[in-house]
Amino acid sequence: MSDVKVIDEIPTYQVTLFVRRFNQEDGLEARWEDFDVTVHGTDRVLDALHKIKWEQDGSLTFRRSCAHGVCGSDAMRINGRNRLACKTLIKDLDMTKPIYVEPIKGLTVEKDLVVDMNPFYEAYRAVKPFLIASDKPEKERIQSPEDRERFEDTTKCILCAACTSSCPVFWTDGQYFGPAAIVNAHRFIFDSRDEGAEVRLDILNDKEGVWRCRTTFNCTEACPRGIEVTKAIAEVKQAILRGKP
Amino acid sequence: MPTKPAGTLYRGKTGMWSWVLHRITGVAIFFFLLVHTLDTALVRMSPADYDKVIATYKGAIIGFAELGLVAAILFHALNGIRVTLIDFWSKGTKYQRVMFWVVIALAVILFAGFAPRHIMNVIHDIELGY
Amino acid sequence: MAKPTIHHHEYDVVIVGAGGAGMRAAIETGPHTKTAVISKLFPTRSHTGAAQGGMAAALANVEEDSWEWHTFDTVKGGDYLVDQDAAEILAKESVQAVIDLENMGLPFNRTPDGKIDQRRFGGHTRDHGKAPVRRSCYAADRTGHMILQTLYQNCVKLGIEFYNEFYVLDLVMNDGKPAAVVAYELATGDLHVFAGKSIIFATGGFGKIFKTTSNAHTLTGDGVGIIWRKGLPLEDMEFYQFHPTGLAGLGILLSEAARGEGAILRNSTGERFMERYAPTIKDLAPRDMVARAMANEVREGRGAGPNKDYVLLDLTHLPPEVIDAKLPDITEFARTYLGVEPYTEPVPVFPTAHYAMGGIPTNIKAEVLSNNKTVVPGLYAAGECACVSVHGANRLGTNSLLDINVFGKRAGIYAVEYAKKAKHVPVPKDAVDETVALLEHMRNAKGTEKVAVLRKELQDTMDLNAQVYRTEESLDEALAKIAELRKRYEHVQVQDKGMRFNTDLLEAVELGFLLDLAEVLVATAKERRESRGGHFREDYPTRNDEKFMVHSMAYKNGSKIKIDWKPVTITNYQPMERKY
Amino acid sequence: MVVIETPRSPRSRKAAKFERWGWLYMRISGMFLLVLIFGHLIINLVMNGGITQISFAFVAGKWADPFWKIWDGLMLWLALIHGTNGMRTIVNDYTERETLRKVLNYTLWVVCVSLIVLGTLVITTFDPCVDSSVSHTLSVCK
Ligand SMILES: Cc1cc2nc3c(=O)[nH]c(=O)nc-3n(C[C@H](O)[C@H](O)[C@H](O)COP(=O)(O)OP(=O)(O)OC[C@H]3O[C@@H](n4cnc5c(N)ncnc54)[C@H](O)[C@@H]3O)c2cc1C
Ligand code: HEM
Ligand code: SF4
Ligand code: F3S
Ligand code: FES
Repeated sequence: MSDVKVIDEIPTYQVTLFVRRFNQEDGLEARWEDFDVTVHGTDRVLDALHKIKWEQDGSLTFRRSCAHGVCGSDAMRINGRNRLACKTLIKDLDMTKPIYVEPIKGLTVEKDLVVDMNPFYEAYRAVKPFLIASDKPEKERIQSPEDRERFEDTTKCILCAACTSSCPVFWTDGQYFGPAAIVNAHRFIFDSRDEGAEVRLDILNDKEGVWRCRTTFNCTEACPRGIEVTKAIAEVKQAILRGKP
Repeated sequence: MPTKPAGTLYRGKTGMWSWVLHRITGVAIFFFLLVHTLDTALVRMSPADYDKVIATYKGAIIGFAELGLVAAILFHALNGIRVTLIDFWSKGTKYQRVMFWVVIALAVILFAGFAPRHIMNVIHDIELGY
Repeated sequence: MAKPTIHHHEYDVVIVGAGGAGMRAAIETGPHTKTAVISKLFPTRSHTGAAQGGMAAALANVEEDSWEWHTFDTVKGGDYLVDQDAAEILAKESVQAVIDLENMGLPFNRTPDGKIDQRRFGGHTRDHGKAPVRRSCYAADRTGHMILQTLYQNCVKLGIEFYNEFYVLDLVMNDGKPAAVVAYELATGDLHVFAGKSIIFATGGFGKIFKTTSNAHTLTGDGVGIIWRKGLPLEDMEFYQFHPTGLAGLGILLSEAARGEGAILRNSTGERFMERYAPTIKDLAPRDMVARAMANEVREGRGAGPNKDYVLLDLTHLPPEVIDAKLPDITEFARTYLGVEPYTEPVPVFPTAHYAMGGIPTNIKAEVLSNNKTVVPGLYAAGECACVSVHGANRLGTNSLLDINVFGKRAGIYAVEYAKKAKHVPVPKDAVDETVALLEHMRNAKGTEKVAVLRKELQDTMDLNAQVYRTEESLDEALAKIAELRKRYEHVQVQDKGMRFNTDLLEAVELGFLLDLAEVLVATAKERRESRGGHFREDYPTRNDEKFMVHSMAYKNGSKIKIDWKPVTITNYQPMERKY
Repeated sequence: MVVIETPRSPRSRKAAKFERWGWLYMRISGMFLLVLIFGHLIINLVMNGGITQISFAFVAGKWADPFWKIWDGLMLWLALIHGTNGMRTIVNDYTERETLRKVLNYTLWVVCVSLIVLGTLVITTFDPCVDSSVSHTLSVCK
């Protein structure tokens, strides 16, 4: 066994968070509010937000559940970039400056960091994100490890919307399907067991489909699951050009 | 206190900025092309007027603006290759960032080759009294 | 404060919870009856998505296996407190459950010949304990994620109606039968009454009663708490599983799959200490044994780190390719949250509160019981909130994902059967009164106590007094603390007075459920004066089959807790000593 | 009034399947334009006197050769359609009101077609000797 890594006494830090607040009910405009919090070395932005909510201002509202990057609840814009609050360690940010936290862009803000996700889910549902297969096998369908590997990357999606809400094309008018929907279509288009590829390719060959992607890569950089989103979109474009997966 | 009134600007990386540049340069070239088609049309209507218009092109202000145009075309064209490679080459997405810097480097080199020549020409013309 | 708007809905089947169990049920009911699924989270945010290691089924795709062996392992793993008829069903129907999921599109990892691949997992053995067997069907280390996604995808396909971000806060009973549930709509603050002929609870666990836990912030045991407040019993609440390998200090889970793939637990001296505790299957012994062994190493001063308060999970001898292919997510957790590189460094781990073996008592048709035998007609429960009991005193890894699929499906099937022949139970006029009162009390309270402070004190006392090791004194201490917290909870303060997205209010409500369940857990733990599975009493360190080979049944009796016992169903396997 | 950043309008889906051709066209024409425009720039702005040489006579000289007529004609067509289609994308991105979008796109294509017609006529009917005040110096007109 190699050397035991000694995790030293965990240091604490003082940081300032600027959080973008908005609440329809108080009649005020969206605004920045600042909070000073003491955080530990292993704390994430989510912990800091909790500290604010629990100790300073209970009305601060945000979504969260798993707290370790698997449920996709807490995508938000941290220092100008989309991240999951629960996967962003504060010590990895520049703590000498205030940390800016604001809702993801392009979806209507409901309250503080909570946005209306319905348009996002709607785009997801529109690509028929489910296996379409006519055979009724008695046991499992056979699929070679290579065929399985073909769509591995896009099965990882947790529907956090970090990608779609980082996409400049999506911000413009919100009509574009967005990378997350395409990722989830990709998941099935390249599944050897699926028979619905043509339908999905047709859906994405739409005015608001893959052709609106301008390869800005914001989605790929934002994806907390490390999915190569732009690559998946490129593969779907190719498939539409070919007319088959 | 740094209370910014609106939300922050999204801090996209090279991918996003290359697109912004591509878009701006595309629009710029488009408007230039409109004008350029019209002025070239003069060769059919009135060669004398054509020469007059072209003369202004050789003036200092437009002459330098042309530098900008060439820079725009260089970037737009080279980045156009990058975009096309991202779309059609299976490793394109992987090397997109590298390709961006190659685009910038090539554009700078080509521009550096072009600019002095052009400036000399413009100055030369001005000296000739155009 | 304005009275909330109230909406009424009528469905044949109402499912509370959109995790694995809830959605698996919906897939059975949706095509046959008018179904509503109500969930406080968007379905794919449910904690089933956090499950990593796999789902057990004796497919025998990679080596010889049988459902009987699986039954035996389940019974033995559960320290014989398992209802063996239920365990048989679990094991027998496991194969179909996996095939169902595959057919729905779940991307399992494959063997070279294209079949579903399987791997080893703690407590799963061939031929009644002879050697570890490869029984866990998996998709990298995101099996739960894939299950949750696949089930949601199929619900989308079937056009199931979801009410997302609706918090169910009450079950409306009429004459001993369920009539409706009352839900609070997060977006508006409105109340909704969902009348249903069959009502299925699938609200998951309540790990948040502990401080160090692998459970989500939202796992506050609402469903179990609601049932409890209705005067229905809860079964085997003292059995709470502590998973051996949580990231030290954080509780984030590193799947047993790591050990399934060959990772080794070591103490500060580098010793593979599990060899001492379970000579045959070592690191792959059942969770309760491993967790206790780890806690013991730390107690006896062989813990690693500056405070000697954790042990180490060593993956460094595994080839990086294997780690990348089979354990990508959990190694990433180690990197992200502890800054440890698992290729080259061992990962600090310590037991983390993980899974509730107990919960709402049901029979093998997932029908909820109002005592040892009587069924509450039309009321069902499945998943972690339920206690069938297939996990007994200690759940085997990969048996829960199986449980939610097998008994989720069963709940759906029987709920449809019942809804087809039953009529709606009339919803009383005052159906929402209790909920309105609860919410308005909270919202308007001028209290001084902070929810977060109370919750933290609860969690601290639970970690200190009711965790891996328990004694009469520690449990008494916990009870006293809970009683104190209950009093203070009366004066809890909600800062957010708004209607829309008032999560402050809901956290206060959730704390109420946590307090209730913590109390039940501690009270039953106190009564069980023996050690069995996940429940270890230092003052009674051995298993006592004579007195305690029974399930506990806790009843709410005013503000007191009454504890009764229920016999264990034994078919084939007589209790023996559990040795590995 | 409340300010919400970039609210989105509800999704309205109109299937327009020619986007794919537009997309492909941008890439294919781009590759041709690369050669055409760079050639054009080198001949006109770099070789010989660069911009100083440009005059009616220079153009007339070039277009005496049908090769350059085809070159410039192709460049005209490809670039205008490429540019107009690109502008259309941009208009579609940033306009929210349907009428404005229609007006702008319509204008774009009218301008594009007019210029293509004009340009094509200029190239095809080009006669270096129209204006004797300038053309008397050209050898072709003598
Ligand atoms: C980190 C981790 C790893 C695990 N790994 C494995 C594994 O490898 N193998 C295995 O077999 N098991 C594993 N388990 C256990 C298993 O994942 C869970 O027990 C199981 O997923 C529970 O499923 P469920 O459907 O009962 O509940 P959940 O998935 O938790 O769903 C609960 C649902 O109820 C809803 N809900 C709750 N309260 C309310 C309310 N008041 N109103 C409305 N809706 C409500 C929630 O929104 C959610 O949709 C793991 C558990 C954890 C925490
Ligand atoms: C020199 C060679 C050129 C090449 C290789 C090229 C390439 C491209 C490519 C590949 C695109 C698509 C970009 C995308 O989808 O993200 C594009 C867009 C565009 N091009 Fe060009 N182009 C060239 C010249 C021109 C010219 C001459 C004009 C002006 C008339 C022009 C105007 C535009 C415009 C307006 C866009 C749209 C930009 C956007 O949507 O963001 N391009 N170009
Ligand atoms: S692709 Fe990535 S960023 Fe987009 S929704 Fe899925 S997980 Fe989130
Ligand atoms: S950010 Fe948008 S433009 Fe394409 S590459 Fe990603 S979808
Ligand atoms: S809280 Fe689940 S992803 Fe962050």
